[in-house]
Amino acid sequence: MAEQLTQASYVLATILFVFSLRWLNHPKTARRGVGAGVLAMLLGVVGTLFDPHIVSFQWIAVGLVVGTLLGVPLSRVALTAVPQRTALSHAFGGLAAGLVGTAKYFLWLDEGVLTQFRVGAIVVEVILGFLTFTGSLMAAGKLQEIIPTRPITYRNQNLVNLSLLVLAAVCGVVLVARPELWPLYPVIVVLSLLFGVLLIVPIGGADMPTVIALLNAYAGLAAVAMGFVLDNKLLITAGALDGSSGFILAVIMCRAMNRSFTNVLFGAFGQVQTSTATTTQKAYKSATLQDAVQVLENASLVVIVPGYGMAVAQAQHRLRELYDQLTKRGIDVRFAIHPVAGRMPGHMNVLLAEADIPYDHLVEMDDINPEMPRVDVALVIGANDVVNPAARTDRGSPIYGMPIIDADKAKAVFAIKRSTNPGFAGIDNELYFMDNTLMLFGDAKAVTGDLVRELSGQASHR
Amino acid sequence: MAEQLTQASYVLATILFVFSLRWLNHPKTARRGVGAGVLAMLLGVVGTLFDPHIVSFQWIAVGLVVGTLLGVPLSRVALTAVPQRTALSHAFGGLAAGLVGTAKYFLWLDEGVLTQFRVGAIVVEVILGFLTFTGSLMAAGKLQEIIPTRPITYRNQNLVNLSLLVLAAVCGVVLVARPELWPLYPVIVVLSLLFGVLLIVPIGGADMPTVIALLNAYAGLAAVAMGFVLDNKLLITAGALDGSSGFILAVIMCRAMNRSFTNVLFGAFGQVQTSTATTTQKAYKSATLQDAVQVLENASLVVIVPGYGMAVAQAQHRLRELYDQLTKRGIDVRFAIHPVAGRMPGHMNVLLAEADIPYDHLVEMDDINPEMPRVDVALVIGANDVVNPAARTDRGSPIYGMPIIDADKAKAVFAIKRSTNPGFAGIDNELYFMDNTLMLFGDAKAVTGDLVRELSGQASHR
Amino acid sequence: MEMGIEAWSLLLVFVLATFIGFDVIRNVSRLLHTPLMSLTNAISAIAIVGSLLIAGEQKTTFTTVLGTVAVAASMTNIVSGFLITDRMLKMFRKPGERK
Amino acid sequence: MEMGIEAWSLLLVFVLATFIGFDVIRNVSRLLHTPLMSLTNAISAIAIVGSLLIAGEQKTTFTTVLGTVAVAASMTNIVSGFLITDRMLKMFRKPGERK
Ligand SMILES: NC(=O)c1ccc[n+]([C@@H]2O[C@H](COP(=O)([O-])OP(=O)(O)OC[C@H]3O[C@@H](n4cnc5c(N)ncnc54)[C@H](OP(=O)(O)O)[C@@H]3O)[C@@H](O)[C@H]2O)c1
Ligand SMILES: NC(=O)c1ccc[n+]([C@@H]2O[C@H](COP(=O)([O-])OP(=O)(O)OC[C@H]3O[C@@H](n4cnc5c(N)ncnc54)[C@H](OP(=O)(O)O)[C@@H]3O)[C@@H](O)[C@H]2O)c1
Repeated sequence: MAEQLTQASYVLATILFVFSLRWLNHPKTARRGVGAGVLAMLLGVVGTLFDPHIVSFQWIAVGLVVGTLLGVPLSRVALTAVPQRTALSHAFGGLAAGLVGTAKYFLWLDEGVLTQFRVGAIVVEVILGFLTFTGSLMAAGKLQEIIPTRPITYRNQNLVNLSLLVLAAVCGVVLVARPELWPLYPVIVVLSLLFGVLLIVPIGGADMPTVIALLNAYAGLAAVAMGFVLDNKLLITAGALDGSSGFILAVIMCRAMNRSFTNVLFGAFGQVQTSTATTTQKAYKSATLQDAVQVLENASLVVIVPGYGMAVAQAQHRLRELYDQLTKRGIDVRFAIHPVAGRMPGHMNVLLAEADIPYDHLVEMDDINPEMPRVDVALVIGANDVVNPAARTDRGSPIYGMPIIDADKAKAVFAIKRSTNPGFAGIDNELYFMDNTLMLFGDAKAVTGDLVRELSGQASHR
Repeated sequence: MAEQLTQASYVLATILFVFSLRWLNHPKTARRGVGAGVLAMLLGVVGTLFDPHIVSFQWIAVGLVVGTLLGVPLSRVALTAVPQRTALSHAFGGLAAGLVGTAKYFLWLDEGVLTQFRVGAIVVEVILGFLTFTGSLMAAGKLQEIIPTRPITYRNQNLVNLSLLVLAAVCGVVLVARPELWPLYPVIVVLSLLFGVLLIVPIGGADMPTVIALLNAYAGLAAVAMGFVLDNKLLITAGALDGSSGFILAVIMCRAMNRSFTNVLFGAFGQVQTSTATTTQKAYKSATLQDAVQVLENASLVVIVPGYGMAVAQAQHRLRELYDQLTKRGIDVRFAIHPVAGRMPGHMNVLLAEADIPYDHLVEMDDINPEMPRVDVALVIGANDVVNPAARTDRGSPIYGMPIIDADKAKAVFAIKRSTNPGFAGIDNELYFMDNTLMLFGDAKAVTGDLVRELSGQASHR
Repeated sequence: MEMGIEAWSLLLVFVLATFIGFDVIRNVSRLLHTPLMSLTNAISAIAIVGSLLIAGEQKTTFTTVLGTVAVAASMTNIVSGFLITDRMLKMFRKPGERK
Repeated sequence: MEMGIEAWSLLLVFVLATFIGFDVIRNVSRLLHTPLMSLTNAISAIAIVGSLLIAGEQKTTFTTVLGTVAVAASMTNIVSGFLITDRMLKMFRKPGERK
């Protein structure tokens, strides 16, 4: 009977997990998706607790309480810290998978019931679990800037890393052949832990979002392997959903950054090419606030292009005020969202949503680009690479071929940034030198605030 | 070892079946989809032949040869006979499922290994299989017009049908409770066969396509049930793909015909409402061929709307010639395809493809409608309901709410049909009485041929 | 009616395959709905798997006859279903491609 | 390494679930990619299922300790993952809807 309940709750949980993700296809149903996910997880846990092998709930209770106590504060972090929270979470997920695999190995070793299939599954689980553990910790450290974010490289780095992984795999194969050779087990664990660290060392902090998506996939695959170890299908379905999600997000990010996929899989990326910045001093045109306000007031269609700088400056609330001021004057204002603007997928959307900007005003790149020639003012706020026309025109540019928002096609462009420094890709941006571009130098939050003050001041003058 | 091969080929076959259907999402990859399907089926068959329970291949060979001999001619039917061929095929599928279930029941009865679960699965398989068998035969008969196509109804029909099904289900439940009560088994079979016949009797021939899609779903579900009986996962995955396909196609047809879904599930449809045709004689305007040709020659954008009449008249090749004549004159010609034009989903597409019209000239309803006001001539060929503006305007009409192709919004409309008779839904069509509509009475093939001759004649005059 | 672990596993496979079916079929081009009907018709002939087992086991004459008929019926669907689908698909020309 | 029937069944489930995963994730709105990352992060905490079994079996002190740590780690992900996802999604206003 207990068996029936467990199985029924697992099947139901699988269905709910699928709906949970499916409902994320629209903001209207997305919160229902979270509900479905919670219910599915609950069913999974309760179904498992019916298992007759569970003899005591004491330590389970301890674990659940500790987890809850840790989880609640972790969910309260600032939105800017979401990437490092996610990374930390992956570390926990990897750890759990690694520990369960380890426990099972030694239990079955004692009981003499280690089959080759079981050992194979355990080895995969443990390698994936422990490399996700240390890799994610490193990623979280770099994002939080506890660990230096710049890529650390040395000669033959890829070779060293690859050898470590191959060594771990070889140990695994031997262990499958001779399951009783238990001293190999800790060797595999240590190699995996080490590999996780070394994998992240050469990758720059700014490239962490792609890495995090991949680690998400690895955590999912570790859960799948655990499912093979424990002969548990819920672990497999949920883990596979997770694995495909991480994988697809990584691919989307790569495409939007015009990186090849192998480039990601082998972790050999993130070396910021600062060298490409040409230092021939061309002329920027600066605008005064008053100029900008005047042009804005006379526009009928304004497109705001936010980027990483907007996120760093936390300028989204000021931007909202600007939006209000402009719409009050009957000006049509849209936000143009590039898929990799900022530092994680969907970064701009979350920040602008936080500032209560209705999501139907956030227009995707492909939908806004055909409109750009009709646009009176494109207001670029802390965005750089995602509006760099070199991606369209300059075959030699490292970002050539990356799809961009065609801000340069608007009738006038204002760009808010602090300096003449390049963005993530480390390259100059022709957009800033164009005839119809005016620079508004300064912090995104401050400048936007000034614009708002100027606009509202004028409003009260009337 | 044989076991390993079987299982491996089953997993591979499942993957290939999924890709087979997935590749149908574009004509470019569609033929590859057929290849994948064939390979999957081959893997399924070969994997099964490894089964150690198979002791002799003699009767298997006989079956395979007979099947091939029957199958090849069945694949050579005219395209107009595709619906009845499909129906006949479903009958064979249902029969196979029913026979296998029957064989298993009596085998296991003899061996005394009938569990409740097995009996339950067999009952579902057999009911679905046999009702699909007779139901599909009836459907094929009506489509081929061997059986009278008009709906045959009598009082309490739905009640009688439902009672039969309930009775079969009750017998099934009793059999599950007491698996050894074998005399119940033939009762279930007979009831299912009878139910299949009675299900189709009240449905008009023109409604058969929807019925066929549903029977497709039933055949798939019968295969799923067979999978539960035989503990075979390939049957389950392939059957489920099939079941969902039939189901979705039925839903699509219902939506496009503005029928409710319960309406379909309970089979209570197809009563052609000839009564609604209002007989107030309004005035049609007839055009001469010369008028029509002149207007066509001066058009710059012509949209051709084909319907069931084009299929009946086999006018697609003439239509191709017309298309050639017009494009030769630099006129932009598109085909507007309504999702339920004709009598089966995708009917127009196949016929026009047969006439070598490139598929990118076939425009879906939703894409052509916004263009209609710009269109100089809408040429309606044997279509009626799918261009009936009553669907947009007349709340009392039986087709009110059904999405249509807005031919009435074109600057001029020519309609080719044989008479003033209504179409499938049995209702008059305002379109024909409109000021800018001219009728070209006659058979679709003949009239189109005349138009082509007139056009090419004129071409040689110059 | 207690369900064994294996039965639950079959149920799970059914649920998963149905999800896939709905997703995949919804993405099939409208253009190809007629070939889709005959392709799924061919796929439903997977019932041949069960038919082969019955016909090949040769336990009793009765079941062998049923099995052989079932094999013939399924094989008919396989052959005609795939052939006619391919015949229809061959007719869909690429844009610009004319015979 | 021979695989039992059960192992093949697990493999099939993995294949099917991966198909579903790819289809479902591809349809997630771009707007919601950040919440998607934290939701799947929460879902990957399904590893709690294995952790519970180890912690509850109490076979040896060693495995109980590992199990309890694993339960705590997974539970942290569940709680923080779902909560933060919901927090983010709450911020997405319907068109026209302002606080
Ligand atoms: N979204 C993702 O998933 C993801 C993941 C990995 C990598 N990336 C990469 O990140 C880049 C994103 O492009 P992006 O255009 O959003 O950003 P970006 O190219 O990195 O440019 C950001 C700009 O913002 C300015 N800025 C920084 N802080 C500011 C502040 N407080 N106030 C005003 N301006 C400030 C900087 O110029 P100043 O220093 O002169 O102010 C900089 O030029 C792309 O290259 C993308 O490939 C994205
Ligand atoms: N496609 C599907 O999947 C499907 C399935 C089930 C039902 N249906 C239903 O079928 C209907 C399809 O609409 P439709 O507009 O294509 O067809 P329709 O409404 O049935 O009209 C066909 C018209 O063609 C004319 N016609 C018949 N033979 C002809 C010939 N040889 N030459 C010239 N004209 C001829 C008829 O008028 P004359 O007699 O005056 O010539 C008739 O008005 C819809 O009501 C739909 O709901 C479709």
